Amino acid sequence: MADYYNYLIVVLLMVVGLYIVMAQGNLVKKLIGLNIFQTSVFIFYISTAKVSGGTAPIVIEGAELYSNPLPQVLILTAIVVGIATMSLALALVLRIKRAYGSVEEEVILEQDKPC
Amino acid sequence: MILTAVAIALIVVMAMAIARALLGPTIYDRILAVNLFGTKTVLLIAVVSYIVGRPDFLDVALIYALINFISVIAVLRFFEYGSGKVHDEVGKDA
Amino acid sequence: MPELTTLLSSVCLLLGAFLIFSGGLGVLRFPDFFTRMHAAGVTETMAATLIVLGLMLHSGWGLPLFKLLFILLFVMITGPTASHALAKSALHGGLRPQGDNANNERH
Amino acid sequence: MARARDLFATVMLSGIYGLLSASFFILMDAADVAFTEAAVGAGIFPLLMLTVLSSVGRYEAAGRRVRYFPLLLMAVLAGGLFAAVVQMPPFGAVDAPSHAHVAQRYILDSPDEIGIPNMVTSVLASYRGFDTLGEVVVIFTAAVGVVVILLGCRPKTPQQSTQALMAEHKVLRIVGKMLIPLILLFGLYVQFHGEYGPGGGFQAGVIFAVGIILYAMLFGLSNAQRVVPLGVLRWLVALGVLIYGSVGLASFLVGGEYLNYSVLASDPVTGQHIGIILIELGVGITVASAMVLIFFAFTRATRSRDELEE
Repeated sequence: MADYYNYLIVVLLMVVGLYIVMAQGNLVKKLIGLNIFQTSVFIFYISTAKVSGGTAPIVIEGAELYSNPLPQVLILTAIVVGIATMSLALALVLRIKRAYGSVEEEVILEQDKPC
Repeated sequence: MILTAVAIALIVVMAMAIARALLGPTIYDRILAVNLFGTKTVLLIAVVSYIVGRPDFLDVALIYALINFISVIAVLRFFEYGSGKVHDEVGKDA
Repeated sequence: MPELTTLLSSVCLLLGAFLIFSGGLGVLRFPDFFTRMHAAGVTETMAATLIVLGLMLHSGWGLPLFKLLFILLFVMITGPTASHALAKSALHGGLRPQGDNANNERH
Repeated sequence: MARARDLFATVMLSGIYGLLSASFFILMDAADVAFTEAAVGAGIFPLLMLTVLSSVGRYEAAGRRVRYFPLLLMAVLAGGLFAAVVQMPPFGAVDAPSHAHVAQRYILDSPDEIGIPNMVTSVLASYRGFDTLGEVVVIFTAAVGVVVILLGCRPKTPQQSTQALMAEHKVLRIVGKMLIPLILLFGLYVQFHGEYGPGGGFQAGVIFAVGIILYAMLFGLSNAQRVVPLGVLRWLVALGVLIYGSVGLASFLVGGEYLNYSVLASDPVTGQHIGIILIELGVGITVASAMVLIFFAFTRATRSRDELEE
C-alpha cells in the first residue's frame, strides 16, 4: 500500500473537492472546492511524472535519470489556465451577486422560480 | 544529516502553523499562521534543494519569499478595507 | 579551513532549527494573539537568517550563494515588515493585548 | 476547510493549501510547476478570492446541514477510484507506461535538438508549441471575458477610503517601494533564464503581474492605472498572442512547418533558441497583462459595488 499513498491522497482530495462543489450552497465555496479538485488532478499528473531516483528534468552533469518532463509541462500550463478560468468564474459570481443580491444557491434558485 | 534534521524541524513547525491556522480564534491568528507557514516553506525549499543537490530550486524559494510578503499585505489590505464596513469606524469618511 | 566552515554552518543550521521549533511551539501554545505574534515575529527573522547563513556557508562560491543572499535580504526586509503590519492592523482591528490593564487607555 | 463558515478563513487556508501543494511539487522534482503553483496558488488565487469576498460578503448563510446523498455518492466514488488506483504501476516506477513513449525522446534528444538544458521549457515552447499557443489563447480569452463581464461596473468615486487606509501603513509603502523594482527585475530574470533553470514565460508573467498588483495595492488603483493604463494593457494582452502566432507564421513563411523554429536561422539550434525566446516573451506579455487586467477589473467592480451599498 505504501507504493500508492500519493494516489490515495489524490483520490481523497478529489472526493473532498467534488463534495464541496456538490454539497455547499455558497458559490464562492463551490469555486474553492473546484480549486481543490483541480489541484488533486495536478498532483496526480505530477506523481505519475516522478521517477524514483530521478532528478528534476533540467540537464545537469552527472545525472542520468530524470523525471518525466511531459506531465510537468501539461500541468504548468494547466495551472495558469486554471487561474484564468477561475477568475472568469469569479467574475461571473460577482455579476450574480449583483443581479440576485446573493451568492447562495438556494436564494438564487428561489428567485428564478417561474411565476 | 544536519540538513535533514533542519528539514524535519521545519516540517514539524509547518504542521504547528497549520494547526494554528485551523484553530485560530481570530482572523489575525490565521494570517500569522499563513505568514509563518510561508517563511518556513521558503526555508524548507532552500534546505531541500541542498539535500537533493539541485541549487536551481533556490529560485523557487526566492519567489516564495516575495509571494508570501505580498499575500500578507493583500490580506491585510482587503481585510481592513472590508472591516471598514463591519466595524464602521475606519475609513467611513469616504 | 573547510572543517571550520562545516562546523560553523552546522552550528548555524542547528541553532536556526532550534529557534524555528521554539517559535512554532510558541505560536501553537501561547494564550493570545499578541504573544503568538511575538513568538513568531522574533524567532522567525533570526531563525531564517541563521538557516540561510548556514546554507551559504555550506554551498561555497557560485550563483547559489547570490541567490541565497537575495533570499536572506528578502527575508530580512519582509519578515519584520509583515510582522509590523500585522500587529498594527490587529491593534486597529480592535484586538488588545491580554493582561494589559494599565496601558489600556492608550488608544 | 469544507466546514468553516467564515469564508475568509477558508481563503486563508486555501493559501496554505497552495503553498503546501507547491512544496509537494518540489519534492516530486517538478521545479517549474512548483514555481508556477507558488505564484498562482499562493499568490494570485487568494488575492482574487479576497477581492471577490470584499464584495460578496465574508459569511455564508447559516443553518446548512450535512447532505447525505452527495456524501454517499462521494464514498462510492472514492471506493471506485481507490480500486482503480491500486491497479496502476507503483508510484515512482521507472518502467511505468507514462515514461515509455515520447518522454524518452524529450529526455534523451532535447539537449541536442533544442540545445537548452531545461527540458520543461523545450517541451513547452518547442515540441508542444502548438498546445501552448492554445493555452495562451485561452488566457487571452479569459481576460477578455472577465473584462466584458465586469464591464458595466464603473467606479463612481475612486480610491479615497482605501488610500486613506493605506497611508497609515507608511512602513509598508516604503518597503514596497524598495521591493517592487526587485520583483520586476526578478521577473525579467525568470523570463530570460527559463531555458537554463526553472522559469519561463508563464512564471515570469505571473511574477511581473504580482509586482504591479503590489503597486496597485499599496498606492491605489488610480495611481497604478497611471503607470500601466488600461488601454496599454488591452493592447499588450493581444500583442503577446500576436507575437506567438507570428513567430509561427514566420517559420511557416521561411519554409518550415508552423511553429517549427529550426528554420528561423541557418543553424537549427540557433533557430530554436530564437524561436523559444520570442515565444516565451509572447507568453510572458500575455500572462502578465492578462493577470493585471483581471485584477484591475475585479478591483474596480468590487469598489463600485461597495459604494452602491453605502
